[in-house]
Amino acid sequence: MSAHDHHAPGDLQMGHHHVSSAKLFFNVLMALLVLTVVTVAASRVDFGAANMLIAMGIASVKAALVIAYFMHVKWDTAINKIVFLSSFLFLSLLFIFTLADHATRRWDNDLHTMRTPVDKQWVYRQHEHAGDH
Amino acid sequence: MTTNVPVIDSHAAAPQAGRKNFLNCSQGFWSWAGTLDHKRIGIMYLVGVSIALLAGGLFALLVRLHLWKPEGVLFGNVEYNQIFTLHGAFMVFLFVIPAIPGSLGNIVLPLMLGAKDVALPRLNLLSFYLWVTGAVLATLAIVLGGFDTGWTFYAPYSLYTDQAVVTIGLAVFVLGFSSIFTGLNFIVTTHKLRAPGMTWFRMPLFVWAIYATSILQVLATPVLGITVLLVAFERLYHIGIFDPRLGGDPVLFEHFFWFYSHPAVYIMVLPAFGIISELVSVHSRKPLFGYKLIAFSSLAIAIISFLVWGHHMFTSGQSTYAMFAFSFLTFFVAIPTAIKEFSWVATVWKGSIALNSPMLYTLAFLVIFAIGGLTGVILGALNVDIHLHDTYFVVAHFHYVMMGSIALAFFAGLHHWWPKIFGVIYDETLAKIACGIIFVGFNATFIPQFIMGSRGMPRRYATYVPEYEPFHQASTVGAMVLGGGVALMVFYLVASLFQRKTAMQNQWGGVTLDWLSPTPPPLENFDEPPTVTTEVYDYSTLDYKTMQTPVA
Amino acid sequence: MSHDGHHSVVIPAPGPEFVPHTVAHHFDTPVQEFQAAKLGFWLFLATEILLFGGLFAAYFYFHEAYPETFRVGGHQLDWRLGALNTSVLLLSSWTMAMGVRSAQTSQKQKTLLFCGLTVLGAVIFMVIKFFEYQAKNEHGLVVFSELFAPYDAATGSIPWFKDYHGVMAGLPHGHLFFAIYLTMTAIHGLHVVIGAGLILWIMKGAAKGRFHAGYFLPVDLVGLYWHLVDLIWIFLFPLLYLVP
Amino acid sequence: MFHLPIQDPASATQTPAPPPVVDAYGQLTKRASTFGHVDDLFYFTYAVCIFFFVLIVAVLLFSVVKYRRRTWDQPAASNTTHNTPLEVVWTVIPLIIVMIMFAWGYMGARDMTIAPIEASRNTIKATAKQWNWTFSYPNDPAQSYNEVWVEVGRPVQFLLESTDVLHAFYLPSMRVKRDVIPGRYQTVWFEPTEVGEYHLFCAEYCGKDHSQMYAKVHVVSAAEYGARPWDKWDDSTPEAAAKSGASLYSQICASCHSVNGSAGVGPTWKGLFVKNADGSIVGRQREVIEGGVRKTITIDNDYIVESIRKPDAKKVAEEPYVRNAMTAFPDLDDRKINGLIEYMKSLADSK
Repeated sequence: MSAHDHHAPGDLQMGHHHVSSAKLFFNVLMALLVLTVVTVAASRVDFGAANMLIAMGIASVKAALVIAYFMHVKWDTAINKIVFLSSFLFLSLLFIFTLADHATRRWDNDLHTMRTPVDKQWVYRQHEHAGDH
Repeated sequence: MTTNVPVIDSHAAAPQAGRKNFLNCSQGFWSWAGTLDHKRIGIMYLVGVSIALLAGGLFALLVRLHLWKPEGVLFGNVEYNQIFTLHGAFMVFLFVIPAIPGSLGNIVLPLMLGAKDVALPRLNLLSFYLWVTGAVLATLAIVLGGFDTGWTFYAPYSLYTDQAVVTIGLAVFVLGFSSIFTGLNFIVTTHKLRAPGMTWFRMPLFVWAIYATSILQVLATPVLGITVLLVAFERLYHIGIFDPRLGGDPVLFEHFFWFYSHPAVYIMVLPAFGIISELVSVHSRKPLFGYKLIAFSSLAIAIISFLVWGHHMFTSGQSTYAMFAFSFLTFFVAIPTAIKEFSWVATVWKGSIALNSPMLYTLAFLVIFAIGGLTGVILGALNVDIHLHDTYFVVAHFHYVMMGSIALAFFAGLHHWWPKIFGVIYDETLAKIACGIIFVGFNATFIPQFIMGSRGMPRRYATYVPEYEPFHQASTVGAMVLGGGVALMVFYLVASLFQRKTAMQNQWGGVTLDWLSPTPPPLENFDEPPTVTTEVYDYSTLDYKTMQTPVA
Repeated sequence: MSHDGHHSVVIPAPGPEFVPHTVAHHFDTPVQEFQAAKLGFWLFLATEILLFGGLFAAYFYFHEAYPETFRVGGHQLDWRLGALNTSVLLLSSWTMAMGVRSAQTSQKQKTLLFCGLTVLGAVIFMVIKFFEYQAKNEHGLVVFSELFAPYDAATGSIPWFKDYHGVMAGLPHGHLFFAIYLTMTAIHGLHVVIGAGLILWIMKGAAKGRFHAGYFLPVDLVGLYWHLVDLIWIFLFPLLYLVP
Repeated sequence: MFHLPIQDPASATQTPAPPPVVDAYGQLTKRASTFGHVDDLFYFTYAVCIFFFVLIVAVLLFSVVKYRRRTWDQPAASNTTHNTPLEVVWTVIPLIIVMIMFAWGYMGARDMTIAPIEASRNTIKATAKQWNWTFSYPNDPAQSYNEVWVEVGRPVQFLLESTDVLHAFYLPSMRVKRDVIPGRYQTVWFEPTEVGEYHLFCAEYCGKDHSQMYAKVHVVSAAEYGARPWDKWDDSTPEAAAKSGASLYSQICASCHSVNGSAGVGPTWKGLFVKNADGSIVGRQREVIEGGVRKTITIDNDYIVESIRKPDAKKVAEEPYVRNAMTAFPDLDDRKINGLIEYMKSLADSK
């Protein structure tokens, strides 16, 4: 990312590239397949609320393997790493704020339902709304 | 600052007559429609966004005329709702977002970096044609009966209304990708195509601003894309994630929408900040005060803008905890913005202030943006926003930012780089008059809206209670004046292309690389690839002769 | 287009079966061209992540809101087909990585072979997907022939969802899981098809000998795209088939 | 003139509330609730803004006059590029000011969000639909449309529900606003401090007649409130009920249903009933679609009640009514529906 990239020696290659060995790729593939078996196996057992965490944890490890080795990020330039990883960072902002709003709304509702005896007061609310199930 | 020895030499010599530049190097329709040259693409963008501006402006005038009387003058309610939606959608998606990056950014950014072109010229042309496709689809949506959802497409109304929402959704999706590709291109260009010696802190602030904008375009716009797609899918096969009848949550739509559309406000305004930073410096002939702080404040605004979208939803029924976080973070945007305004004012202080038309537009910007920014602080306070949300106060506030600041900065930049791009100069007297008319008309339009907004006039009203009539009438008169000023500006700018009054090589005495390339620039921008050896905005390097040498 | 200051850089071909590559006129060096294109492509992939991110956010939001609907809905999907498809995509990701490696080492035949296998993986994936969709169609969970039929406000029922009184009876908004499943897998499937098309285009270039150790940029970029498609599926599989 | 839905069943026309008085500073309308912190913070922020605005403009004007370029090649009077103490000052001082505004604003918003127990015990339900408001009072069968009464000096909470799209409950004089979201209850509370009539606007865009979704708020004394001023429904005789029904029709039905036979969004009410020679009024036959099945029914009271409360159950088998969806009025009470039926019957022609 420095301004001196242009001064790279006038070689007629695309610069130095890491060429991974076929063995490495094969090992990564095996790891991914094993993790797939693990995640299926883990889903047969009920860990309660941790189900989602476990599944997402295994998926993240698999994703990290694909990103680091298949996508070559491990040997890529700093700026390319920053770009790709920052997309996950900003995505997490969307997740965090949206889901946090949803989760904390319940606390608000607790506050309100405690204070607002909703259904007792309107004797004329006899009919369900059309479209309700 | 930047010394490009060969270029300076060529200025010293008598200019060759009939020099080839990007405008006259080739002719014919396809030499434009199929061009990969960033300057020609920029000019095509300029034409496109100007048409969108005039169309959006026409819709605005119709809105204002309709509101002359409390019961409305021109339309029925449905037609009025369509017209204000068209005004918003055209202005936001077809004008404000692409205007500065697409036209001036495209033309000036590679020049400022000392590059031959943007990094990905084919993608650049694709961006433009995506913009055209979006514009055609938006027009098609009008032909198909129009759309009346407001530019925000709030669910569930946008899911139920019997209008061309899918078509305009598709238009927005396509325009989104046009915007993404422009931003992507500029990021790559800034990283990879800087001239030798052009370090990050020698980049002009316009480049910094466009760079920050591009980050937002790339990271925020995809979420808008998926949001409008989901709205279209809801209408087509009833997913049910936004439709409360089917278990969906309309507030989720608002989250998705504002995750993009708040950063979008900065996609719109950051390039304007960049233009003003350049112009304040050049026309005060003084290095920009607090260069690094302004550069970092652009990035800070870009990052913080991702954290504050909930301030559009203070009354929407999100949780009080979310309101707390969003309001707290919102106030932090005020700081980098205030830094910028103060730094511009400090740059003017003890400068050598040329009162030419670009500087007049810039000064008008500084005053109007001060109002736009400060009223934003009023709206950031939670309890006050509960009263002012969705009233004309908000309308006036964002018009002070969108129209008053961004469009004025766009006009200022246009006047500034006009002689650079076309090698001709417009009628300076008319330009000053037009600037005055626009300034007066603008304030006359929107100050009454602040007042009636703080007294409770809700926005998007086709009719209103009679007590607001005087304010609406004042606003309508102001809008007519404003429209007249813009019409005058368009007139003399277009006329200058026919009068062909020759501009100078370096019309305003700029010292950034864009002014050191030949005027108008040749196809690959520089006769010799430039090398940068001095700091940015160093006016001791200004070669005064170039201000007196007419273009060839 | 030529200009006095302009010099075209040409990367020579490593052998007779390859063709040389001319660097675009506005770049000074091949390194600059490679890095610029690659940075641009990474930025594009970032936008793809955020585009899918919106869908994932919606998934988590409603998983939170209607956990039972998602639990029962998830059991209607066949995890064996999902796991099979996951393996197919992982294998195709591996063949793609090997394809890029072959291009980097100027092995023309191997490049063509591995790219071809990757396309085969894409085809198998889509065929399995087709059978999966067909099963949903038969069970009345997603009836494709009525996908775009109008919503019936009177009964509040969605035309493509026939299972209000079947396995999803009594659950709040039973269609929601299948709507999200359909939207996410269909958009992912579209990416698979686009990716396969891009790989075919790469194979055409490779057959002409355009890609070799000196110039393999397009193979590299399409490879990245294909891995992204795999990456998204890695998350989709447990979310849709296993976790609920 | 500005068109408003008619509020008062007793009279044919209704004007909006009188323009509110402007407060002492001349910017906001005079406040009529206890939420003084809104005005206080507004004017505090306003003053800060004016201070900074005047400062900026003064420096600009001074510079433009003093440092104007007099010769074209005049250099700048100074080439300062930065001044760290100054930059720190203009970063820190605004930061402190906005943090004060944040804390002040949040405390105010919390006050406005969480209703005190007295307000919860005095809860009125406001039902928003395109494009009118219905108000239901606690333990009271009568409802009011586009007009609501609250008692001065007594905290009141509104429970907000929407039957179709987003709306917003906005009372400028009380400084309160809350979006009304379909599928979910929202609440808002305030304590009115001044007797009078005030505007209630819909502040979230909700379609065609968004701007006419207006209601008048009457803040009245305890004595007046005790007289249940919202209960004006006169159905002492069939003629009186038909008259009340007619005015209700003009408030909430007339935008879609005509009474003169002309086509609208919904079918006309003309000719629903016919008058026999002996003076008895009977319903006509009508083709409807129920659950996808086409059938012929005779129009009667039950059919009309169902059509109002669950309009999609039986759809008139005729274009465009078979496609158009009517807003349901599940809360409309029996007396009101009877009034409407009496009105429909009064439209009956002789055979």
